[in-house]
Amino acid sequence: MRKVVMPGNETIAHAAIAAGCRFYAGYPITPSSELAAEMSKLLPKVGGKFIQMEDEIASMAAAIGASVAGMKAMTATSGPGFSLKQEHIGLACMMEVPVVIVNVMRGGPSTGLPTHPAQGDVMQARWGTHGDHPIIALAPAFPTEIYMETIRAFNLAERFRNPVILLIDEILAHTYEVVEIPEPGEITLEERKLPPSGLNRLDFYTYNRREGDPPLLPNFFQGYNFHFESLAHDEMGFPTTDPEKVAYLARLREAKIEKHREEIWKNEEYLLEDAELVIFAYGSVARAAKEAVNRLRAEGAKVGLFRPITLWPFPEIPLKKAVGARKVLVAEMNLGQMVYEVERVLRRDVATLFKADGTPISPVEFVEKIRGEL
Amino acid sequence: MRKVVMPGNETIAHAAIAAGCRFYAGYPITPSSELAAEMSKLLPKVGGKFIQMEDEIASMAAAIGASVAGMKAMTATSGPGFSLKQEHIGLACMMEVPVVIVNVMRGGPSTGLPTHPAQGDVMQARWGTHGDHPIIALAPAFPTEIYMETIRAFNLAERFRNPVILLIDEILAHTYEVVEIPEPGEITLEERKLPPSGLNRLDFYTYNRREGDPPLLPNFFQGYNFHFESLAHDEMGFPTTDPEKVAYLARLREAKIEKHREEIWKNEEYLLEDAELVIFAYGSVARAAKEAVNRLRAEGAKVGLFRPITLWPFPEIPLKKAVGARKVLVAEMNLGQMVYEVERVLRRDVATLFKADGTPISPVEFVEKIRGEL
Amino acid sequence: MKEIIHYELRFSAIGGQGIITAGAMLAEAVVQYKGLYAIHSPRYTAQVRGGPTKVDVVIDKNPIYFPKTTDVDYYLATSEKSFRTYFQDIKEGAIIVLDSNLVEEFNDPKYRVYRIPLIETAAKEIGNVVTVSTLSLAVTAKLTGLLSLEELEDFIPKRVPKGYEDINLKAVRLGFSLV
Amino acid sequence: MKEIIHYELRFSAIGGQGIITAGAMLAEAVVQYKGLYAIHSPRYTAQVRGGPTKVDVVIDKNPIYFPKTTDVDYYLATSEKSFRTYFQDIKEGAIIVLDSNLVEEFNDPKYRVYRIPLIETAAKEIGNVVTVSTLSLAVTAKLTGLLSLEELEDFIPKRVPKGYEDINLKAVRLGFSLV
Amino acid sequence: MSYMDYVRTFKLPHSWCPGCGIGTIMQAIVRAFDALKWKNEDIAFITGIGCSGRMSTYINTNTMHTTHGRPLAFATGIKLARPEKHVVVVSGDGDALAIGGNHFIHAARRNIDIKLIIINNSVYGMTGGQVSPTTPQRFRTQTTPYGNIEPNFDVVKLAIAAGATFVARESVTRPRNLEKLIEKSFQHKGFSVVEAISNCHINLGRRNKLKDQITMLRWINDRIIPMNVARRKKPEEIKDKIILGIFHEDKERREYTELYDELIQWAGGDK
Amino acid sequence: MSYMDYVRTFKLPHSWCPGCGIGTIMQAIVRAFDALKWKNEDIAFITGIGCSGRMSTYINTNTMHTTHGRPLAFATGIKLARPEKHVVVVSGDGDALAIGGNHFIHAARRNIDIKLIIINNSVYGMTGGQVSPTTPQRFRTQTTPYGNIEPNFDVVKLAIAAGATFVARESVTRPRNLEKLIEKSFQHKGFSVVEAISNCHINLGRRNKLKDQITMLRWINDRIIPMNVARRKKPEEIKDKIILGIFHEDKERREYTELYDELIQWAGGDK
Amino acid sequence: MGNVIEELNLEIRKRRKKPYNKNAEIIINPELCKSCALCVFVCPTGVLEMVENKKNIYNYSAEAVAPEYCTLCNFCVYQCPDFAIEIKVKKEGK
Amino acid sequence: MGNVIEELNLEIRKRRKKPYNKNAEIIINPELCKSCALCVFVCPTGVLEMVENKKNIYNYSAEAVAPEYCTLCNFCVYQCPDFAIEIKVKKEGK
Ligand SMILES: Cc1ncc(C[n+]2csc(CCOP(=O)(O)OP(=O)(O)O)c2C)c(N)n1
Ligand SMILES: Cc1ncc(C[n+]2csc(CCOP(=O)(O)OP(=O)(O)O)c2C)c(N)n1
Ligand code: SF4
Ligand code: SF4
Ligand code: SF4
Ligand code: SF4
Ligand code: SF4
Ligand code: SF4
Ligand SMILES: [Mg+2]
Ligand SMILES: [Mg+2]
Repeated sequence: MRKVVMPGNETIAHAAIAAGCRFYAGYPITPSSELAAEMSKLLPKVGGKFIQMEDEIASMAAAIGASVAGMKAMTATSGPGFSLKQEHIGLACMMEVPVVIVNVMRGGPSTGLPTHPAQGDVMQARWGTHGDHPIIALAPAFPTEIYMETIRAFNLAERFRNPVILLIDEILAHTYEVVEIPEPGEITLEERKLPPSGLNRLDFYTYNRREGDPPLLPNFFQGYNFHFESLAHDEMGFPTTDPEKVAYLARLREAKIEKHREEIWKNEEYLLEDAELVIFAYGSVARAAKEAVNRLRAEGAKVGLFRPITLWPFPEIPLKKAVGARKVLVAEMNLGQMVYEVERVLRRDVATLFKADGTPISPVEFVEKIRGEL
Repeated sequence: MRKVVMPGNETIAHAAIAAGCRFYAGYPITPSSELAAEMSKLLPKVGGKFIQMEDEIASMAAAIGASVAGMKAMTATSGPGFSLKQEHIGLACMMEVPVVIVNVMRGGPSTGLPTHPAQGDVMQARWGTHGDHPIIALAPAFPTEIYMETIRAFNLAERFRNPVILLIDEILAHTYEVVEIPEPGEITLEERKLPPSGLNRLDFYTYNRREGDPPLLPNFFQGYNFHFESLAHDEMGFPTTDPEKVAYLARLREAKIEKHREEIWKNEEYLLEDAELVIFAYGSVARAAKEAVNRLRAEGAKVGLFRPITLWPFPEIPLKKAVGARKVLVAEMNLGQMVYEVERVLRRDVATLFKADGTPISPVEFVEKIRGEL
Repeated sequence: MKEIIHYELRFSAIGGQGIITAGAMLAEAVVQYKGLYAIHSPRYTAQVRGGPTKVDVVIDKNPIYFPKTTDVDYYLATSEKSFRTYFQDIKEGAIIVLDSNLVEEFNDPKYRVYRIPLIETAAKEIGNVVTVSTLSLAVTAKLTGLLSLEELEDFIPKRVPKGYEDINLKAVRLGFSLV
Repeated sequence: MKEIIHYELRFSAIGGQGIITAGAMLAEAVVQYKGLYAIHSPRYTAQVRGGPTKVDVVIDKNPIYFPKTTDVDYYLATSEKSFRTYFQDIKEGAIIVLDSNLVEEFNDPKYRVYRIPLIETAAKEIGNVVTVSTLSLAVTAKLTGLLSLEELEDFIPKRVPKGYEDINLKAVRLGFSLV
Repeated sequence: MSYMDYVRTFKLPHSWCPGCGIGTIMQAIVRAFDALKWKNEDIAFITGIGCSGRMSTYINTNTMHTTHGRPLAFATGIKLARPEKHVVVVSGDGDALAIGGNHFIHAARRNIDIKLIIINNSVYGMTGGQVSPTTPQRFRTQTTPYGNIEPNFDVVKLAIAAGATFVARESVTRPRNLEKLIEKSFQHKGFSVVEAISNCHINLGRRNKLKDQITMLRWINDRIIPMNVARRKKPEEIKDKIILGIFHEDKERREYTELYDELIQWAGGDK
Repeated sequence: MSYMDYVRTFKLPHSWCPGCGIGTIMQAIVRAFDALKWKNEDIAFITGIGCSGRMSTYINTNTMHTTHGRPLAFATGIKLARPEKHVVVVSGDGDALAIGGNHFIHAARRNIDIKLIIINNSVYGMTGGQVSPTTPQRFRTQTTPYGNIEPNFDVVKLAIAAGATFVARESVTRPRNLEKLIEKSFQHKGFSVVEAISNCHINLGRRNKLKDQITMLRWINDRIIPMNVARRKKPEEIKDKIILGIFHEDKERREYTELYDELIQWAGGDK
Repeated sequence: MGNVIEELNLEIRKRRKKPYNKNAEIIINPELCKSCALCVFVCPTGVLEMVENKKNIYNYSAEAVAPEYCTLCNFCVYQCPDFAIEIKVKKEGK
Repeated sequence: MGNVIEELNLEIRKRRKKPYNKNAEIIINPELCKSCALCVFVCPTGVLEMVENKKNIYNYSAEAVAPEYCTLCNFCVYQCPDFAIEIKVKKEGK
């Protein structure tokens, strides 16, 4: 373990390299640019490839291409670029291609507030592309966690053959903090499962599988002359409009995430045991919340924090279990997004603290809000 | 009133012309292409402009440009194109530019099932672009309603200076049906409110307004040398990062829709009075549902239908009022999307009937499902 | 004419523009002359052009809710391949009209099968194969009782392209006399 | 050295690369030599380059939750404009260090104000204006007690670009002697 | 080995209309593979969306049917990841030049070793016949009911200006020449563009008095002129002609992935 | 009237770095407005995102600050809606040629009467200095820490190949010529492109031993050569030079909105 | 297509000048042939014709009605968009 | 910038050959000047220099130290990126 002072953008880059990422395609955009800059430095040194493409659409495409050719691949962007990548995020879901997409959230909508933080893209991470599709989205909050969650993002992407979205915000991206970097031996890497060589392609029906399993697909150039398809396809990957086949693969795509959601879910429960009020917050907002919990605890107020690290699939069961019938305060750096899910899952009203003016919610704001609620 | 047999795509085109639309920019995509084709025929005849742009991004941009220059403008597309338009939908929200976007839904994700119907983009209509933004989305189900809702889409867009999304699906787009076309005198058109000429620009602070009101912005070439801005801006339209100003305009943008949602909401309640079970369905699925209600009623089963025509803002209050404590069945041609909102608003479990294989839910499937539920 | 409450028709062919038009004309005519509701939906596909295709027509006394066929009362086909491809949801007792030259033997007591050399008649007797749509429409009108000869004689000249009124009128009359 | 529980610093300047570096070095050094937690965040902006800028440093005994300054204990500024622009959230009793040549008179009994000709000293006495970052760091270390002279003498040569070790060591020592 | 080994025969018959030139062009492509004896598994064959795009279903190599307009961007990722493999892209005129125009000029600029074949049937075939950036002026399409007023791209000029290092044009009416040309382009190291003029009688021809494949091939034959013949003609004579041949071949300019390998060395990285 | 009437003086000082050429180019633009006595309210001035894009804030006409890369697409809608008005677009090299490359070539193809000025500072200024399609090879940028290996676009060639009917290049070091050239481009009916070579000493210069605006302007001055001077030189002498002047002016090709008016007549529509 | 095919067949027959006398075997795969008539159109010596064929979904199929004129030029093979034609040389004398 | 400015000022002084004797009034708006020195750089006759100015956020500002050399060429005005310079002709004889 080494301690290094780095901003979140660089942390992600270093973690990606450690996770085995060897391809990055991107297009510059504030506040994610330093991530690309760092990758452009690190990748050639390990024989990897960095390319600045002509736009975000092409970047997403190139990353998918490299992944299909066998590389762990990633791209990073911010709001406007994230919108542009949506079509190809759906493609990666459809083709079941592993890829990691980092979205460093800034104030929106549109060009918005490029140098200010926000959490306005969390629903977009789930619903931004057309059509039903499975997605995983992670939202780390602390420097070392950013490092570890980046690695987990690659692991999940490779394991489930699905795009994984890593969400941070401008504060986390730009604040230099102490990162505890584990030694290579201390981290577990998931390597892509490939069909053994020499099988008869027509036999092994690669998209076919037990419900809940990810598919076992070959890489390009592995000898299977495999077909990756953006149309609805059959179990061999070829286009079909047969409703049964269409439904079959759609179900398999959902099931691989759905059935493993307990493993994918990750959250922090902070001083929840005796809490009378539970804050629901994620990302940098959760840090202010945690600070506020400490301050309120010092005053004797029984407050705790539920901090989802996995945003999607939404942690329905852990949330329900963690909060029970207690008061809930949902805090977000937006006009209310994850609160929809919280209300839906808890089936009741919650208190809210939203802010979307380019400035973070401070611990003081939390303290005042909670004093009013208790 | 004239009766004409037309498919939904053409109905929308004719209604758009009647609504005063004089600009269309688009990029072909199944199953929306006939809408563009019809516009390319109709517009030059009324001195309007049709342009096929180089892609969907440019189409959305050109429509916004034309609107800013004073024309009622629209674009149409399907899933993949809708994903590509997201960045500029957010821009229109930010700049408060009226524009109508038609999305003819087909099977997704990705290229999916281009010639088959789906309702897989309804959440995307709300959350597809980055950052918090207000949106209106309408989902008509019947031929004459498609005509009237198209006109309403333009009216709402002009009135609130906001993009309005009109959602239909492949079935509605391609089925030739009897449309009852009202005479010009029978429809009310909302014309864009413009500041009177000759005011001092520096005085009239165009984005400034009472909370709940849409802004009173000049068109291009009207003499005000006005600035439209994609960055967060102040009340004059110039970039700002001042948190108070940012928050102020964000609140105004939300409020103009929020405060008028009762007027924007529109839904059909079919045989709800004595119903023991309420179907929640929209678009073409609601038509199968209505047929099923009739068949079940014939059997003596007490079933009704709540059919939202306005999908966004979500009809929270009407829905709650309409269903009360009764059983609810949510049916969608997707893997479950609006059901999230239904559950959230009703704060309880509902039964579901989802299908996303490219084929419609038939009345028989409804009948069987409901027999099981009753 | 028996009272129509709900009636479903399908027309199928290879290539198919003519047969799609038959469906469209039928729907328009029943709306116009009978005050019924009608819809028709041509099959859309991104696949082979010139392959099998079809059009479905639904007619109803009331506004049509579910806009798809589920129990087809009448099925007309002018090619073997298309006939087979779209032989789905055909109701027992349905009327089936097959081009006698282009569709193979089909005998099933569950249906009322008619065999008529539609395309040959259009090409040779009327003199232009494009009239097959009007011819099929007329045959359908007669067999189903959906429209009268007079109604079609009124409708067709207004509906077809200029210059084609006469041969299409001929097709209407021939169609009514064939069955 | 008094025990640090939580300490917030701000450095501001025009143009600012040097002053940003001072903040970065401070954060790194306290992590390295004191085992404290530290963060620093330079101001990001899409606006004027070469305009006023700043860096905030937060130091804490424990992992830092809220990564922003709210009560600044120490504020160093080398330009009038930047000093004014970022004069926010400064705690009562805070130490304020101002470049005596470049910032105008500022007298407020709520603060402990020091006036030092930082840039002039770097340029003239040390001989290279880029050493202003090390100089400011040293001044800060001394005034706050966050780092000792020995620690900086160890840290600085490893941290600065090759060839600049000596003048920076000079800056460290001078900084400690100035206040 | 025969060229049919590059065809997924079990997916035939393919989905193109009777007489569509795309099939003929596909044959030229697989014959070029065969002529060069490229191993199936060493080829990545990427297409966009459109009738042309459907080709990836039928080619028996590593294939990917991507999104409309973007196959070159995917191919760029693949080529960078595995520079030693052959990366071939087939794209329609709409795919390559309308929505995909930017990826086209940027791949050309980079001179990345991707072999692009543009199937130019002057229309959006798949979606029912809308105007494309190569639809002749005055032609009627689904979206130009009064005739097309938009000027065309000259694909060859654009490719050269953007930086492609092998640029050529052939016609589906000369399948043997087409094969040879494609073969030559495959042997080129760098970004190559072959524009293959094709027919869409169904969605372009029918609307413009070119009612079937034969009429349309005849029309194409009347418009084309091989470069060596054109050279002997006066400018007026060839004003409206489509010239066929190799327009540009630059063996000097360095290829992108080669340069990248050098960059890795500068960075001290092990490849 | 003076050129300052086209400036929103109440928004000054602007946000560009000291010595940034964008301000100089802006002056040339407003002087051209003034020379032609265009009415402020008859001008639509559209920009994309980038330092160059910020210009719309300061120009006292109808202005719109759009999205990165797409100003031409917005402008196309505006021009079609109001063909009688002047539509001017200012775009950075990244904006116009990287993400916006497709809109650039298509606006050129259509020959729509939009006046495009590309501020080519060879870098992404706004986002901190990443490589652009015009960054010189070997130059270091934030994303090419080992030097740029990518070849450049020749904006002039690309514009001509795509169909622009007025194509010219000038340098910020010759502001008076720049003004005249912009004025000429404004008088042209059709799609015009003026590439204005500019300096970003902050984000490109500093990384490449061109540490300040003066050093960088000197460097630019060494690289440029006016077309009439270049004509008298041997090819080797001008190999690495940036030639300035008007490269292409075609008054024959019809303008798009004019053709559209005709189309409306064909369709029997009343305009 | 009917009309075109009739005309084409007429035109094609005129191309038959002199039998070439090669032992050409012209195999047309009926599963793949889509009756586009391009082979007929391009055959320089009029070997092929379109003949009515109810089995084919397009009602026609290509047939080598005059194989003795075949020069083995393979134009038909190259042009066939459907990979439906194969030309073989019969072993001499067999 | 400091160094460059010093060097530049030295170079510039050499440009002053002969007073031009025009009644040039060179107005530099201190609110707008960003001290970029481009005016100094482009003035052919060395009229302008950068002088230290604590009030300016960049610590320097342009000043017409030798207006008598001004030829009214307006090069400085055209080059100034900040719209900070105006050149006027003083009424003769005043
Ligand atoms: C983003 C997106 N926009 C539009 C489409 C619809 N679409 C499919 S193919 C096509 C055009 C096909 O034209 P071309 O590329 O020339 O290929 P062709 O069919 O003529 O071979 C279009 C517009 C799509 N699939 N995706
Ligand atoms: C879709 C999108 N991608 C990326 C960005 C980030 N971005 C803003 S400006 C810019 C590049 C600016 O370069 P250029 O166009 O050359 O303008 P300059 O700043 O050099 O004048 C980028 C990549 C954005 N705002 N939107
Ligand atoms: S529609 Fe046109 S391009 Fe597509 S397969 Fe048919 S003929 Fe070919
Ligand atoms: S960053 Fe570069 S382009 Fe942007 S204002 Fe500064 S000098 Fe000009
Ligand atoms: S070219 Fe091929 S598909 Fe066409 S008719 Fe001949 S054999 Fe059949
Ligand atoms: S090989 Fe040549 S001669 Fe023989 S059938 Fe084919 S085209 Fe005719
Ligand atoms: S050019 Fe303008 S901004 Fe620069 S120093 Fe001179 S007056 Fe100041
Ligand atoms: S007008 Fe000419 S001579 Fe006078 S100060 Fe300006 S640049 Fe110098
Ligand atoms: Mg095409
Ligand atoms: Mg630039």
